[in-house]
Amino acid sequence: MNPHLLIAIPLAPLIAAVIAGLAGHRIGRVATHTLTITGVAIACGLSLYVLKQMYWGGVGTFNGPVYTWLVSDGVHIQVGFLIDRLSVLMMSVVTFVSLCVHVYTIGYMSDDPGYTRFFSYISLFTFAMLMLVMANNFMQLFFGWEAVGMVSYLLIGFWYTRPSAIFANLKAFIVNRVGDFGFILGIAALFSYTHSLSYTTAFAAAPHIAQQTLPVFGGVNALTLACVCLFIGAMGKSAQVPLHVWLPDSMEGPTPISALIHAATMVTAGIFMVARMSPLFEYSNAALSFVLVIGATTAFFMGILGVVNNDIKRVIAYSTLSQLGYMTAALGASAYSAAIFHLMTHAFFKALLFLAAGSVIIGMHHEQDMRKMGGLGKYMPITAITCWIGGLALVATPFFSGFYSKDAIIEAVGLSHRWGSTYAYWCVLFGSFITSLYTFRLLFMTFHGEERFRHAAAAHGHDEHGHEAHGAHEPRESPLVVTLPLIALAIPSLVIGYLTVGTVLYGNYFGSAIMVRPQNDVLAQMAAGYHGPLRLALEGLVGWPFLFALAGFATAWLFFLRRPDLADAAAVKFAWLKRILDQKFYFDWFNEQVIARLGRGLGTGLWKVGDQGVIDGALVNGTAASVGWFGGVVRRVQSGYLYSYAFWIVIGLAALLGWFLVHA
Amino acid sequence: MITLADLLTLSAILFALAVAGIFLNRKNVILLLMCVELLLLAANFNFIAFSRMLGDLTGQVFVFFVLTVAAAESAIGLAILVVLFRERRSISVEDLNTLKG
Amino acid sequence: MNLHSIAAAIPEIYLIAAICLVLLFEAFVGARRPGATGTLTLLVLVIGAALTVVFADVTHRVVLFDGSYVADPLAFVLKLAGFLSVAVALLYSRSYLQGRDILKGEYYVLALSALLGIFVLISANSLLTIYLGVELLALSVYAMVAFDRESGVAAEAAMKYFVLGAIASGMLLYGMSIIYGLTGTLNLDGIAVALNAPNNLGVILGLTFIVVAVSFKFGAVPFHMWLPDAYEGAPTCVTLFIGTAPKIAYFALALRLLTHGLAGATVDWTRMLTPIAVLTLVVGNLVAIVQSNIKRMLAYSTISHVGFILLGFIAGTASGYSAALYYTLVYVLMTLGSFGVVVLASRKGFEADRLEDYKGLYRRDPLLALAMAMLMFSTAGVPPFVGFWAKLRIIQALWETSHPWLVIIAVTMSVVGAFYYLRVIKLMYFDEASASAPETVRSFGVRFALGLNAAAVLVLGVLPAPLLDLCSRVIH
Amino acid sequence: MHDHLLSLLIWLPIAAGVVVLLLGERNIAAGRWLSLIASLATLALCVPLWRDFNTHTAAYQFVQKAAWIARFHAYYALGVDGISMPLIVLTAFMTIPVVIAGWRVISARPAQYYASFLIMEGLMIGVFAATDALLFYFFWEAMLIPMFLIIGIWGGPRRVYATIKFFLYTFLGSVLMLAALIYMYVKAGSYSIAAFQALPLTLAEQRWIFAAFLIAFAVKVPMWPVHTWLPDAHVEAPTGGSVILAAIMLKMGGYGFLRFSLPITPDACRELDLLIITLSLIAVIYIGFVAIVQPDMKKLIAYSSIAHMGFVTLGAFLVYAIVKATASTQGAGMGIDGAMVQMISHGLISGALFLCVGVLYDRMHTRQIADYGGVINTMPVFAGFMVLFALANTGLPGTSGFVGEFLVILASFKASFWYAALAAVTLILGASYSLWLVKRVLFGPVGNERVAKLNDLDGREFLILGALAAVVLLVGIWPAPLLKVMEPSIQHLVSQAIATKIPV
Repeated sequence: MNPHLLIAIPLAPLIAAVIAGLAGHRIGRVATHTLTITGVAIACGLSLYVLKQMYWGGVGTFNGPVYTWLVSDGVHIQVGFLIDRLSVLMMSVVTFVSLCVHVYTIGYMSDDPGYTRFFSYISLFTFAMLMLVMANNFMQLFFGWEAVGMVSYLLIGFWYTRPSAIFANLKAFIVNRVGDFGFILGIAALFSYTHSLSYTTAFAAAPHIAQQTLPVFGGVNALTLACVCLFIGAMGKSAQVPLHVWLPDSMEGPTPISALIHAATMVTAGIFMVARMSPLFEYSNAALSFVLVIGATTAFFMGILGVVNNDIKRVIAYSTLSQLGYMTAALGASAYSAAIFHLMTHAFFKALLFLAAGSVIIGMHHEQDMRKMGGLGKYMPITAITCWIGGLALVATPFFSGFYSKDAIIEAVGLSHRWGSTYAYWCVLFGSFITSLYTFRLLFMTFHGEERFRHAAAAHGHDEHGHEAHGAHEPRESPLVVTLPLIALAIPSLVIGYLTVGTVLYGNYFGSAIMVRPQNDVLAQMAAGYHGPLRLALEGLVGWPFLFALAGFATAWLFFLRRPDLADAAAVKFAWLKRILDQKFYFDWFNEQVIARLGRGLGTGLWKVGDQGVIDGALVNGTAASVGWFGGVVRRVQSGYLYSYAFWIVIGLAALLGWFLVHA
Repeated sequence: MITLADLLTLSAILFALAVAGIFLNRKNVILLLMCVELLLLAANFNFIAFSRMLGDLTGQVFVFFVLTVAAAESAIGLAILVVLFRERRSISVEDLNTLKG
Repeated sequence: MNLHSIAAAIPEIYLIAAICLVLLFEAFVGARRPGATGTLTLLVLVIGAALTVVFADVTHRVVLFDGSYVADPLAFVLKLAGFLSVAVALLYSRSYLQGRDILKGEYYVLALSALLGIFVLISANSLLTIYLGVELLALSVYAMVAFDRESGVAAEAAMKYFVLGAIASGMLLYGMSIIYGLTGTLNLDGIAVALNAPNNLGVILGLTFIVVAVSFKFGAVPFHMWLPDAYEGAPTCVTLFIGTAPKIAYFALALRLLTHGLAGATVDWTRMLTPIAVLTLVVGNLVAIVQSNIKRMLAYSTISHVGFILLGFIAGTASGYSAALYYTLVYVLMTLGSFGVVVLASRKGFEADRLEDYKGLYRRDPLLALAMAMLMFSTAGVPPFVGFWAKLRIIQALWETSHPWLVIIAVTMSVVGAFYYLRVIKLMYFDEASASAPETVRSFGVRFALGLNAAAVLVLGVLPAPLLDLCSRVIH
Repeated sequence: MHDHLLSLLIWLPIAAGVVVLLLGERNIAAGRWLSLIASLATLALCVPLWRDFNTHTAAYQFVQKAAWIARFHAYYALGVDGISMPLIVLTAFMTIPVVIAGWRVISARPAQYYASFLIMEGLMIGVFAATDALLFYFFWEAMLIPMFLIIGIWGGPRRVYATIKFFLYTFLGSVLMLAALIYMYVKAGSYSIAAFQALPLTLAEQRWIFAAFLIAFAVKVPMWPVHTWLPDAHVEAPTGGSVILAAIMLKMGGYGFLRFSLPITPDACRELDLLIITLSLIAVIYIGFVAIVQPDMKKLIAYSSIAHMGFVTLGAFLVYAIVKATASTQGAGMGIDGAMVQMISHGLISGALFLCVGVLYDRMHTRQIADYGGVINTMPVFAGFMVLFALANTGLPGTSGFVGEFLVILASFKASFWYAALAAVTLILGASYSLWLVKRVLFGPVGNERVAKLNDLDGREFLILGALAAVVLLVGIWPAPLLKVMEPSIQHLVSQAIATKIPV
């Protein structure tokens, strides 16, 4: 494969981003968005071309350097690409979603003063994400890893005058850094054994490292430690419990961001990374169990939070969390393909849901509270329909794309015999009930039932850019630039699963890109019982997950459409539960009240007591003071009286005489 | 018969007296000048004693020089004393303590 | 003995003649033309320096006057230094004396006789000459301290200095008498031959008195107490004088008496000097910190420098002595400058002797401030100024003789010392000028001399080789 | 030309400084331009230095040797290797922003201001270029004088306390080093650093010398617990002073460790490496926490400097820990590489951050974070730069800040998991204090009417920050050339550091 072509993929958006960033306000809005969209379009086109080449063209894996970043102590650290079916799939998804978002942004941000800046950010993000995905070594992986974090920091804080936004972006960055702390340790651990940062070396050395023991915590398996550390990084990026806290807040960013970064791409970096590292994880059951439990926990408990939230975007955010949990659980069950498959389908329908939500928000003049919506269906038909499609995909309705991926995950987890898999199975199973509960709650509260926006008190626009919002005024369907991407995303959300499940999941699409040891290969067992998508869907209609989903639908219908009062009654009855849920299991409370406060307290203590008190006060200035004091004392000996002067002379003389005559 | 030891002891006593006089006396500066003379005399005694013991005259020559210098010294001393008295209207050692610390 | 054979003694002989000349000149002309004597004296000094270069530049050791007088390269260097420093001191003093109408010829006569004393000490080779040198120098200096008859503190200072000095010379004499008794000769060469019995009670007895006397003259703790009072009480120009040239003489005293005459007892006197030197370093620096009068502060700083010079002797090697010599010369150069600044900054009624008087000096007189800053940094031993090399040489000598603790004490104390030198710079540069500070002295010649003085501190600091070489060459 | 290149680098700025001083305050316009030209010329002289530098040898290059004090075998000997050359270039580079930054801002005694900085530039280059220990010390100490005056004359309200503290702290360290140097001269009979490195020393001697060096360099770096002079000095110093202090002076400590401690007292280092590593890690974590709560921008950056320099000392002394842990020197060089890159990068970033603070200070005359807020609304371009530098300060990949930390962490894991873990905490702490600063100063609604009146960067400031940003990114994206320059020297250093000097 032609490396220049590959280089062009990340470079196109980068160049566009740089130009848009430095000269955007000069060349104007149209030029800016044309430029950036072209950039991403090139990247997308090329990615799809490469995908085609690799899948149909039979082109093999490409693994080569671009340039040498540095040589230290004989270690060549290079920037290079590893293009195989895994990375090319990710590239295609990333660039496609990114392209949609670019287009969508034209409409969504049309009246935002930061228009050009925004385009430069999202193009830059595309570049960073591509670098991450295409990396063939840990340094570049870490570069992309941090770079996407940095851009998301900028994007969440895009409306930098909003206190909530700049709080959220700082929180996001720092929580991610906690993950990266583990990530870099994992990289260092692998490096210390392989003395190289390239994937191939590390993968080759995995069996060897698995034999090593590190003398920490009373001796742990080196590979387990490395993998757990790497996964901690993934927990940060992919918002797994307990490092998930940043994701809901990140909804402070403009909706396209929520769609692009916090649904489709960035948050999936962790999933991708673990899949990419499958040759390592496969050799450490302990690490995989850890992954499995964390994932399942996230899938279930974060879903629950989606049920009580009223902010349309946050509900989707929590659903994202729970879906990421599903992917992680799949990874933990060694069903990497399933995870990636779900990642792909989820990218489409979750982006769709976000953009739909964004469309609703536009329609409601930047009102995000679902309690002030309802019955929008007949005003915004396209939005409603596409949103329904997304929702159905999310709840894994057979034939919809989500079904194929999610069902596979649940089954895979069920089949897994790894430590913790039973717990994980129940989590993901009940998870599907929760999923459909919050999904249909969202759909009902938004598009159906009574039109609460009419008597909503003058709702305040969340975005301070130039709207004064009118409470009671008919929402209108969004412009074409907004709806077009919806449609564009709705189609794959509908069909992509059906089309690709055979190849991606059961057709050994990934080949060598993902490595699964036979004893862990649950998907292989499932593949045995696979007879085409249609059959699968029909079986799914009577599968437990779907029944749970139906139950969820019914509950949602009853509580939020038929008898909303019941919901309120339940809220009163289970007040304690509601409090816990409103407090999001007290994670934020703990971080802010305990950890952050502890950190600041420690800092202040060390500063005031340690630095100013002990070191400066006692030691430094203390020494100076005592020297001065001593000087003052000695000074008093010089009394000014002749006889005392003479006396001292005699003392001196006597002392010398005495001492030396005695010692002679 | 007077031995060298006796002479040395005597000069030592003189020396001690002089020194003691200097830092025991708190009254009069003139006393200090006298003690200084005594000090020199003690040294002279040594020189003479030794030169006699050694049978070498240079020691006694030295003494002549010392006496001359001593005269000059007391001259200077008294001159300073006069200036001091003119300024302070007192020659008490106790009052010589404006410079200290 | 013909003239040629005593050529080496020309400086002293010339100086005696010159003193008489100046005395006569003052008697007949001075009264009518105040200041003329000063000019004449400067002339005398310049000619003297020239004569010294011509006649006294001996290549080898020359002993004259029945062994009681010695001329050697060291003596030559020291005498030149003496001429130079006295000339500079008198140059700086002039305006000061004028301002307080005590510009009298006697001052110059006393200065010259003090210089004569210094020379006698430098060339002394017998206990007798040493004693005479010491007394000649001391008596002239007592008189100079009391020179301002209107000043009570001066009289007090003089009286203290006189009495204590007399005690010291008494002790010197007593020590000498014992040494004489033990060796039977006054001649240092003779003593050096006769006396090499370390740990001999008699020797130690005599030695102790001599060490005390020498320490007193240097101003080493605990025999230093005269020094701050004399420095503070004396008129600044006299402080300038007694702070500089006599130190050369006392260095010579120590060198001739201890390292030559009493070489046999080196072990003993180095051991005696060690505690004295340490005390001197510590007390000098610590007490200097708490001073508010700059003359007194510089006095204590002098004491601390004396500590360093003694360390050079403690090393007990040629390298150590040459380090001490270098330190002495550098010290004299820096002290000339720093007290010169004090002299130039003062006016009648404004002695400029309190530290506050230097607030914002930079604004009032940049040149003076710059010179003072350079001198202070140099005195603190910061490169690129010459003071650094002085300390370096001492530390080197101490390492060569492996005295680790003395090294550590020395360097630590030099840090303590840096503080009060920095404080002067801080006052001059960082603080705002206090009101009602009078104009500094503006006469070009003096300021030019001071500028040269400061420049020398820098130049000798950047290119230290020549002076270092010289000091190592003249001592072996 | 090449045999006098280093001399030129040293004396050109000094001469220019003296001329500026002589020109005086009256014709300051000429003085300004002269200073700018001189600093640019100095940087221009670095071009041949870099271009003609032979990257295949560890030997000193561009050497020049002349008798200085023949009797004591002290020579005016200059030369650079891969360790000192980049630092010289850094020095020459960082002086230019200082000169430009002071252009319109310094109104009091500007001639002396420029003179001090130019003279200091020459002296600092001298420190890095000297291959004779005495000459090294000569420059090392002389450098204190201009900095003392800069802080004292153009500093803030507590400048006197700060500058005297700075001077005495560093002076104490230096004199002990001087004692050690003279001791080795007495043993080796020469002041040449190479001779010291070759001089066999017993373990006891090495311990003492190591201690003396440690005090000297630890104060300069500065390492915990002798760091307290730095925050005071930084807070009180004028912008230019802080820039030079952070960008160059701190590096001299690290340079000293690499040039003196490791090669001259390898056995003592091997014995005491745990001490240094512990202090470095304390610096990273303890100081990191302290930095978070600083209410004063400069103080915050000062503390972050201490934390970052912790990586330098850590990287330098990992050699021994790695050899002990893995019985091989693989990765040892990486630690030192990391230390060196960290020094260069920190020079650029902290300098840039102090310039940013200066930009704000010139407009608002306060450094208190509380007095700001929402600056981005009125100074978007400036905000862009400051965010970039803040992110670089958090060690973001793609900026120079990442390279050094990354290499050090990689190397430290070879030594011990815990070293790596504790060092990596900087990812979290660094992000916390840097970005919290950004949040409170730049973001948010306009803080107060004074912020509302701010006007964005002028061309002069844009030029400075732009240039720095370019270099920061360049080093971050393509550090290879920098590493290439150092590699031979660092390999040589490693071989010296692991050899024993104890005479058998």
